[in-house]
Amino acid sequence: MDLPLPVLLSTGHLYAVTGAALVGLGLYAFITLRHPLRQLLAVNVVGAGIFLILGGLGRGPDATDPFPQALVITGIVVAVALTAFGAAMIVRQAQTRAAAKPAADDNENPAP
Amino acid sequence: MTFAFDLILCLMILGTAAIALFVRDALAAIAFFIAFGNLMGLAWLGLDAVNVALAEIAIGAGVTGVLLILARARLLALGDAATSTGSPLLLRLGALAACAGFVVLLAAAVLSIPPESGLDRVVAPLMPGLGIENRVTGVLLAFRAYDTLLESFVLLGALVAVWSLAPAGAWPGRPADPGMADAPMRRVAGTFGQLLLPVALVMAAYLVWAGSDLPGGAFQAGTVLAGGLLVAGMGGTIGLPSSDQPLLRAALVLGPVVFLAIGLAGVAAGGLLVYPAGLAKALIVTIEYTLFLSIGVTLALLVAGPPMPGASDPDPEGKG
Amino acid sequence: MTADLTLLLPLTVLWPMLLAGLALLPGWGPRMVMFLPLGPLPALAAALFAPRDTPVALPGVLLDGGLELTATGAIFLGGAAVLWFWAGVYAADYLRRDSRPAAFALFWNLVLAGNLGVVIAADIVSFYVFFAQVSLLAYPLVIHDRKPASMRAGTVYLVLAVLGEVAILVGLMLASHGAGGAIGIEAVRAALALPSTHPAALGLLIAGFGIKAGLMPLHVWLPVAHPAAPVPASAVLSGAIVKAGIFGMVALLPLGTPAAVAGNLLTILGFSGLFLAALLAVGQAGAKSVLAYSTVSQMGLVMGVLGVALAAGSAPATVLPAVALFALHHGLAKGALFLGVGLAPLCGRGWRWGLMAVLAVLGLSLVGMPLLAGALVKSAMKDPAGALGATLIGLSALTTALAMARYLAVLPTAKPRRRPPLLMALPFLALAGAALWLPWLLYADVTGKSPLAADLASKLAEAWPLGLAVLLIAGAVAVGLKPPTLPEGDALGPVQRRAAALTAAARAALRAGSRSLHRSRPKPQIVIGEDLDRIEDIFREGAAAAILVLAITGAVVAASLI
Amino acid sequence: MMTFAPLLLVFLPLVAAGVSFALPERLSAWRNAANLGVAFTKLLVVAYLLNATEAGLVFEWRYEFLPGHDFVLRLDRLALLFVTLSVFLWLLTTIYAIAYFDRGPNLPRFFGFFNLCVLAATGVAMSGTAITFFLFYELLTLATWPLVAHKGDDKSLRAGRIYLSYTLAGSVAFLAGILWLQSLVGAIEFAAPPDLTGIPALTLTLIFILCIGGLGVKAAIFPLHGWLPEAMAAPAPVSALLHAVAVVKAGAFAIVRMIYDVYGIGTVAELGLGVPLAALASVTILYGSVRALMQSDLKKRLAYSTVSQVSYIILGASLIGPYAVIGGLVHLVHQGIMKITLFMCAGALANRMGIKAIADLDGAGRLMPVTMAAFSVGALGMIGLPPVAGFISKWYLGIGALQSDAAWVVAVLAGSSLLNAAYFLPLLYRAWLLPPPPDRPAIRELATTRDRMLILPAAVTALVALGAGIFASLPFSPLGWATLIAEGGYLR
Amino acid sequence: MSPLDLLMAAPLGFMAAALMLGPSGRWLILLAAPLMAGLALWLALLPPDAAYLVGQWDLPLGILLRADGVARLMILATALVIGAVGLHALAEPPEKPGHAAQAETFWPLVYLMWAGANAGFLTTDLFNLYVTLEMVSLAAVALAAMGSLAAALRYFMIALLGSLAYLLGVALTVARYDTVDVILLAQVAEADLATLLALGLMTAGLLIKAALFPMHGWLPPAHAAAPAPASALLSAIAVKLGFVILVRLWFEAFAAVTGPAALHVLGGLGAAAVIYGSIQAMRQDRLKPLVAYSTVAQVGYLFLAFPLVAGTVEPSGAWAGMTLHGVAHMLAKAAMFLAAGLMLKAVAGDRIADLGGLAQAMPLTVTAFGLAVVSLMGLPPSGGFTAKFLLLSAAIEQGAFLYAGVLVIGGLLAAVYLFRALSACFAPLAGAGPDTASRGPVTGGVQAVAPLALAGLAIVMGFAGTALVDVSAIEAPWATPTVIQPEAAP
Repeated sequence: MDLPLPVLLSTGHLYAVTGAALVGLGLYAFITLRHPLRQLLAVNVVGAGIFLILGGLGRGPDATDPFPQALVITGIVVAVALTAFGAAMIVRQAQTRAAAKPAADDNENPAP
Repeated sequence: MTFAFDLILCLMILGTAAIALFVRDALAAIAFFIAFGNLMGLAWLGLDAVNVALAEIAIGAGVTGVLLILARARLLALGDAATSTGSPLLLRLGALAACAGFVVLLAAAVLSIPPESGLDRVVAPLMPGLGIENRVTGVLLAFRAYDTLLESFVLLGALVAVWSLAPAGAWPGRPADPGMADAPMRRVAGTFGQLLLPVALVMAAYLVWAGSDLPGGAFQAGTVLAGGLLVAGMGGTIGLPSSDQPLLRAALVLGPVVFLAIGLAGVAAGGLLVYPAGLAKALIVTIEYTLFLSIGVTLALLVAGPPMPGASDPDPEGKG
Repeated sequence: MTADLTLLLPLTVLWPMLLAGLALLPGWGPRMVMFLPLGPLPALAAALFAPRDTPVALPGVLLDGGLELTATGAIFLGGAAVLWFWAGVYAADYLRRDSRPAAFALFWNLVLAGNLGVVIAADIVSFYVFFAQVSLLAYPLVIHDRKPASMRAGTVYLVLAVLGEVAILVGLMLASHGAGGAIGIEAVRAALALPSTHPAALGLLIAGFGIKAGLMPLHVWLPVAHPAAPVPASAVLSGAIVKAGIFGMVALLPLGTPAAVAGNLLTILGFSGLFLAALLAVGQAGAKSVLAYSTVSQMGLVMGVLGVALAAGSAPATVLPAVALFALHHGLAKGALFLGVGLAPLCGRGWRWGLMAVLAVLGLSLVGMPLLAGALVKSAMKDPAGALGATLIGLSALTTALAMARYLAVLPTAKPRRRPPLLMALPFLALAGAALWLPWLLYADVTGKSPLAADLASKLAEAWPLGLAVLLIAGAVAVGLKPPTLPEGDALGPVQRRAAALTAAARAALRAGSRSLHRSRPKPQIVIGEDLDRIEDIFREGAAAAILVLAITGAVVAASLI
Repeated sequence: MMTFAPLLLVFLPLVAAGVSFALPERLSAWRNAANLGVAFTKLLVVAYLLNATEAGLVFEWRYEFLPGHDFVLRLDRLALLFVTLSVFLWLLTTIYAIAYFDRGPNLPRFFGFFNLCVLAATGVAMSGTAITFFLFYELLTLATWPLVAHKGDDKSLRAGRIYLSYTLAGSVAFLAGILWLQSLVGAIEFAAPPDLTGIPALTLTLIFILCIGGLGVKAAIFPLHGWLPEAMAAPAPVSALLHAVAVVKAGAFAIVRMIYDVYGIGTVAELGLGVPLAALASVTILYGSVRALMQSDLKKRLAYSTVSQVSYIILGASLIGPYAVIGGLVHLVHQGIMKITLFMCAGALANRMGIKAIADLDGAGRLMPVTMAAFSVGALGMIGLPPVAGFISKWYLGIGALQSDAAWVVAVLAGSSLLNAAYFLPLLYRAWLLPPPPDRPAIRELATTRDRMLILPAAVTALVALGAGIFASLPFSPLGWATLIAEGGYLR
Repeated sequence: MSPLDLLMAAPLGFMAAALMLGPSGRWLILLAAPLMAGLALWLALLPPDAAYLVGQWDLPLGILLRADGVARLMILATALVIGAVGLHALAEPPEKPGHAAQAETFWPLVYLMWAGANAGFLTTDLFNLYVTLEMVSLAAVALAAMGSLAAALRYFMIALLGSLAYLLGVALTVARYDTVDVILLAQVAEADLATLLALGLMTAGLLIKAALFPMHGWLPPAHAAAPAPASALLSAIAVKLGFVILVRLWFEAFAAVTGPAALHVLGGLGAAAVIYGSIQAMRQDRLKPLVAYSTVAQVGYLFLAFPLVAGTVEPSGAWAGMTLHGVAHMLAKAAMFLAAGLMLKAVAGDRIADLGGLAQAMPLTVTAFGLAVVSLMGLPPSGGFTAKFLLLSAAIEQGAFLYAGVLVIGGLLAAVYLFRALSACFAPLAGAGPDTASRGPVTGGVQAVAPLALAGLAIVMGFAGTALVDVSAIEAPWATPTVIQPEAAP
C-alpha cells in the first residue's frame, strides 16, 4: 500500500494526531459519563493521548527523542499511582454509602 | 513498519478507546481498555520507543487493568455495576462540539510542530560519561533524576493516600482479599502464583539489569514484580501483609530513600544528584535495584487497596 | 487710687458669683439667703467711685474681654445696685421659710452678676455672656415656687429668652464682622452704622433686646413670668433685669447715624406698646400682672424714644442720659411697687393706708404727675422723643394712670392686725424714696439742666391727661364699671394652642412619611439564593470543570491572538 | 526625646493594652493601676510636648514602611491639639470606665481594646503622611469594634456590624482617594502639601469627594451618619469615647487635614469645594438636631446631637476663613469635652439609677445633683450658651462664616442653637424640676469611692468646659492653641 | 549543602521516617518544624543569585533550582504554616475519632505536600513542576478525604483533569521548543498556535489547582468537611502552588507571548472570583464553608493582580502586592482554619449561630480568628493590607478602576462575611440568658498557640513591608537579571 499520505503526514504526526483525537475522545467521555470509575477510565485515555502526542512529536527521522520518552514513563507511573488512589476512593465511597443505608455512617457525610 | 500499519494501528487505538469509553458494561469497557493499552504499547513500538512500550503494556494496560477489574468487582459486590449512563442530549451535543473543536485546534497545533528528536542530540554526547547505553534510562536516572526521585515519592505517597482511606478499626490491617471468588480458579491462580513469583522476580531483575543498556528499567521491572506478587496474592500463595509490618515499610521506603541518600551524597561531589565520575553506573544500578523492589511492592499494595476490617490473612509471615 | 478703684468693676461681677458659689456648699446654701443684700455692694461702690470710661482689661478671659463703666452705665449700674440691694434685704426676710433657699440664693446671685455685668461689659462677647447669664439664669427665679402656672410661665420665658439670645448672638456676629472682627462695644456700635454691615444685624439686635425689654409684640413672656416669681424676684425682674435689654439698646444702637427703617419700626412698636400694654394692664386681675404690663408699657416708651432718636440720628449724648434717668426711676419705682404687692397682705388697717399712700405716690410718679420724679424724667425724655413722641408721652399719662389705678384696686387685701416686718418695709420705703429722690439728685448732672428750670406752669398744663384719667377712674368707680378680665400674656394662649396643633400635625406627617419610606423598601426576597446554589452545584461537577478547561484554554488562545 | 516622643505616645498605650489583655480578671487592680499610670504618664509627656511645640519644635519619627511610603509620626501643632484632647480625656475616661464597670465580664478585653483605641487616636493625630494616617484610622475602626460590640447582645452585635459596614466602606473610599492622589503626585506628606498644579480640576474634585466621603462616615456627615446612633448600644465609656475623641473626631480631624494640609485652602477655594461641603455640614447640623429632637432615648438623643455638633468642625474647616478655621478647630476640642461630659453623665445615670429613656430623667437632679450639674454645663455648652466653651466655637464659626461671605451659615448656627436648646433644655427641666417617680429608690450620689470616681471625670470635664469658655484667650486654652495653629499656616 | 536541595530532601526524609516510625512518627514534627523554618530562613537570606542545576546537567536537559523572591517568600510561609499546622495537629489530633489510619498517614502526607510545595516553588522546569504539582495534589486530596470522601473524590477528579490539561500543555511545549525550562522558554517563546494552546491548557489546568472562579467547585466542599489542619493546608499550600506556576508561566516563560487581552481574561476571572466568592461566603450559615469561600475570593485577588503587574512599567509594587497577598493569605487562612477548627470543636456544631459565647470561653482562639480576619480583609496593619495597598496603588496608577473597584468592594464584602462570623463569637451562648452566657474554658491555651502565631505573623507582615517588597523583587522576571543567564540549547 503506497498512499500519498506519508508525504502529508509523517509517522510522528500520525501518532500525535491520534493522541490529539484520544484526548478529545477522553474529554468527551469525561464530560458525558457519570460514573466515577468510567471517568477514571476516560482520564486514563486522555493521559494516553497526551503521551502519544509527546512521543509522536519526539519521533525524529532516525530516532525517537529519549527526553519525551522519559517524561512519558514518569507520566505513566504518576498516572497509575493516581488511578490506584482514585479507584480506592471510588470503592471506599461505594462501601460507605452501602454501609450508610442500614447503619450509621462512620466516614463521611452523605454525599449531596 | 509501513505507514499503513501505523494508520491501521492508530484507527484501532481510537476504536478500542471509543468502545472502552462508551460501552455500557463496565467489564467490557475495562477489557477494551486493556486492549487499548496493549495497542498503545504497539504504537510505542511503532515509534521506536521500546522503553515506553514496556511501561505502557506493563503499567498502563497491566496494572491499571487489574486495578480497574478489582475495583469493578468490589463495586459489583456492593451492587454498583458501574454501567455508563447517558447524559442529557444537550450536554452531549455541547460536549461534542467543544471537544471536536478542541481536537481540531489541538491537531492543528500538533501538526504545526515538526516531529524531531531535538534533545537526542543533546543527550547522546552525555551518555558516555554515565557508562550506560540506554538513553532513556540516562534521562530518567541522571539528567532528569530529580523528576524520578520525586516521582518515586509520589508513588509512595499514593500508597499512603490509599492507606489513609482505611475505615475506622481496620488500621493497622491488611487489604481486602483480592482473591477470586470461586475456589477452582483460586487454586489455579495459587499454583500459577507459586510458579510465577520466582519467575517474575528473576525476570524483573533482568529487566532492571538490561535497563542500563537495553530497553527496560526499574519501573517496568517493578511492575513485573508487582504482577507476580498480585497473582500470588490472589491465589493465596502469599498473604497480603499488614500495613504496619516494619519489613513491609522498609521495603516501601527503601528505594526512594536510597535514591534520596545518593542524591544528597552527590552534594559532596558538587551538588544534588551529582554522580562522581566513574561511579555513575554503579550508583544508577543501585538506585534501580532498590527502586524496583520498592516499586513492585508499592504497586502491588496500591492495587490491593486500603486495609479493610476482617481481612484475615492465613499467612502471618507476610510478604514473600 | 484710681487703679484700685477700677478693680471695683471686676469685683462687681465676681463678688456675686463668689456668693453664688458659696450657696452651692452644702450647709451654707440656705444661710446664704441672709447675705443676699451683700451682692450688689461692690456695684454700688463702683457706680459711685469707679472711674468712668476707663476700661479694665481682663486678659485671658473670654476673647480677651474687658470691663468699662460709661457715664450712662453708671446710672444703670447704680440704679440696679440699689434695687438689687433693697430687694435683697427684702428677700432675706421674705424667703426665711422658703423650701428652696439655697437655689434661690444661688440663682439670685448669678443673675445679679449677669445683670451688673451687662452694664459694665466693654466688649460684646462679655456683654453677651452676661446677657445670657441674666436672661437664662433668671428662669429658676421665675419658676421658684414650682406652681404649674409658674412652670408654664417659665417655659414661655425660656423659649423667648433663648430666641432672644440667638437673635442677639447672630446680630452681634454680624455687627462684629462689620467691625472687622473687633469686639469692643464702641467699635461694634460704630460698625452697626456702616452701610457695609449686614442690615439684619441691627434688626436682630433690636429683636433680641426687644424680647428682653418687652417690646410689643415680643413681650408675651413678660406678663406671665414676672408675676410668677417670688416678690423680690419680680421686683428685680421688672426693675432691673428688663433694663438689661434697654441697656443693650443703649449700648449698641448706632445713635447719631440715621437708621430710618429700624428706627421707625422701633418707634412704632415701642409707642404702641406704651399704650396697648397699659390698656392690657387694666384688664389684669393680679397686681403683679398689672405691674408687669405696666413695665411693658413703660419700656415701650423708652424704646419708642430710642426709635425716634435712631431714626432721626440724634447724637447719643442727647438721648442716653434721659433714657438712663428714666430707666433709673422706673426701675426703682417698679421695684418698690412690686415689693408693695408683697407687703400688702402684711399690712393691716393703718399700715395699709400708709402703704397705699406710698404706692399711690409712686404710681403718680410713674404717670408723670408734675413735681414728682416721674414727671422730671419724662420731661427729659420728651426732648429726644421729638414732637410726636413728646405728645404721645404726654398722652400716655392717661393710660398709665388707669393702669396704676387698677394696680391699687387689685392690691391683695391684708389679714387684719398684721404689721409688716421691718426688714420688708424698710426696703420698700427705701426704694420708694430713692425712686422719688434720685432723679432729682441726678437730673442736673445728667442732663445739664436744672430740674427746676422747667416751667412749672407748662408742666401743669401738660398734665391734662392725668386729670382726664382721674375723671375716668372716678367715673368708673362711681358707676361700678369693671374692666374686662384679660388673661395674662394676652396672645400667648392662642399662639401656644396653635403651635401645639401644628407640632402634632408635623409629628404625624413625619411619622407617616417615615413609615411610608420604610414600606417602600421591602426586604429583598432571597430568590437569588437558590440560583446561586444551583450555579455552585454546576461548578462542582467534573464535567463542568472539563468544559471550563476547554473554555479557558480557548479564551487564553483567543485573547492572545487578538 | 526629640524623635522618640511621638513613638512614646504610641508605645505607652500599647504597653497598657498588653498588660490589660494579659492580666486575668482577678488582678484587675493591677490592670487599673497600669491603665491609670500609663494615661497619667502620657499626660505628662503631652505637657512637655505642649511646651516644646509652642516654642516651635516639631517632633518627627519616620521609617520606610513600604518603598516610597514613609511611616511618619509628626507632632505639629494641629496634631498636638488632638493628642492633648485625647490624652486628657482618656485619663478621665479610664477613671470613669474603671468605676463604671467595677467588676464585669470581659474586662481585660475591654481595656485592651480601649488602649488600642487610644493608640489609634493618638496615631491618627500624629500621622505625618496620608498612608500613616490611614493605618491608624483603620486601626481605630478595628479597635473600636469590640468596644461597640462589648455587651455581646443582639443589639450590640448589630451595632457593631453596622458600625463596621459604614466605617469600612468609608475607609476604602478614603484609601482609594488617597491612592489616586498619590498616583498623581507621589506620597502625600502633611508637612509639605503636594503640588496639585496641572491636575485636572475634575480629577481633583472626584478625589476630594472620595476622600471626604470616606472620612465623612466617621465624622458622621449626613447621610453617612447612620452608624452612630446605632453604636449607642455600646457601654457608656465607649460612647463617651467614640463621640468625644476617637471616632467621629478622627473623621473630622482628617477632613481638616485634607482641606488644609493636602489640598490647601487655595486649591479648595479654586475648585469651589468649600461651599458644597459647608452646605453639607450645615444640612448635617440641622438634620442631626431635628433627629435628636425626635429621640426618646437619652443616649440616642446625645448621639444625634453628636452628628450635628461634629459637623460644626467640618463647617469651620470648609468655610476657609481665619475665624472659621479657628472655630472649627476649637470646636474639635470643645465638643469633645462637652460631649464626653454628657455621655459620662448619661452613663452614670444609667449605671446608678437605670435611667435610659428621657422620660425616666424626672427628678434625677435631686438624686444626683453633681452629675446633673455637670450634665447641665455640657448641655448648655452644646446649645452655645456662654460662658461654656461651646459659645466660643460658635462665635468664631459665625464670624468666620461672615468673613467668608456665607451669612447663611449664621442662620444655620442660629437654627441649630435653637434646636439644641429645644432638645437639651427639656432634659434639664425634667431632671431638675420634675419630681422623681415614687418608685425610684433613693440613692446617695457620692456614697462610695467608686461612686465618686464615676462622677469625678464628668465634673472635671464640666469644669474644663466652663474654663475653656471663660478663659478662652489664655495662651494654652483650646482657643489659644487653635489660633496658634491657624496662624501657623492655615490662614490665607 | 544548600537549602535549595535540603528544603526538598528534608521533608521527603521525614516522610520516609514517619512511615517507618508508624504511630510515633507524629513526634517528628517537633524536629521538622524548627528545622524547616531554619532552612527556609536560610534560603530567604541567601545572596540574590542563589540557584543551581541539579546534577550539574545543563539546561535544556537538566533542571534548575532557583531561589527567587517569590520562592523565598512562599517557602518561608510554607515552612511557617506547615510547621505551625503540624505542631497544632500534635495537640489537636487531625483524624476522625477512631480512624487510626488517618492519624498515622496524616504525617507522611503532610511531608509529601511540604516537599512538593518547596520543590515546586524552587524549580524552573515545567515538567518538574508537574511532578511537584502531583505531589501536592495527591496529598491534598488524601487530606481532604479524611473529612468527606465524596468531596475528595470530586476534588480528585477535577484536579486530575487539571493535571492532564497542564501535562498536555507541557507536552506541546516540549515538542515545540525542546525544553521545558522557564528561563529558556522566555528567550525562545513565540506566539504561535502551539505555544498559545499550550499556555492556554496549562493555565486552565493550573486554575483548577489554584481554585480560581469558575474552577473552584472542588474547594468549598473539600474544605468544609476536612479536618481543620487539612483545610488549613489545602487553602494555604495546595492552592498556592498552582498560582506560583502560573506566575512562572505568564511573567517569565511566556511573558513575550501573553497579550493584555489574555491578561485581562485572568484579571477578569480574578475579579469575578472576588465578587462571587464573597457573595457565596455571605450566604453560608456554616463556618467552614464560609472560610472556604473566602479562599475562593482571596484567590481572585492573586489573579486580579496579573494585568496590574503586566500593565505597568515599574511593576515592583504590583508584583510585591501579588506575592505578599499570597503569603499573607497563606498565613491568615491557615490561622483561620485552625481557629475555626478549635471553635467548632468547642461548640460541637458547625453553624455560625452556634458560636455564641466563645469570645469569653476561648479568647485566644477568637483573637487568632480576629487577627486573621483583619489580614484577610486587608485592614492595616497586616500583610493583607500591605498587599492590597500595593495592588490598589498599582490599579489606580494605571487607571484600572474596574480592578480598583473590585479590590475595594472585595474588602468590604470580606468584612461583611468575616465579621459576621467573628461577631457571632461575641454573642451570648445560644439559648442562655445574658447572665449565664459563659462557657467554661473549652480548650487550653496550647491549642490556640498555632493559630495565634500564624495570625500574628500575618499581622507582623504589615510592619515589614519594605523588607518583604525587597525580597519579592529578587530575581523577579521584570528586574534586570543579575546572574543566571543560561545559554540556549546548542
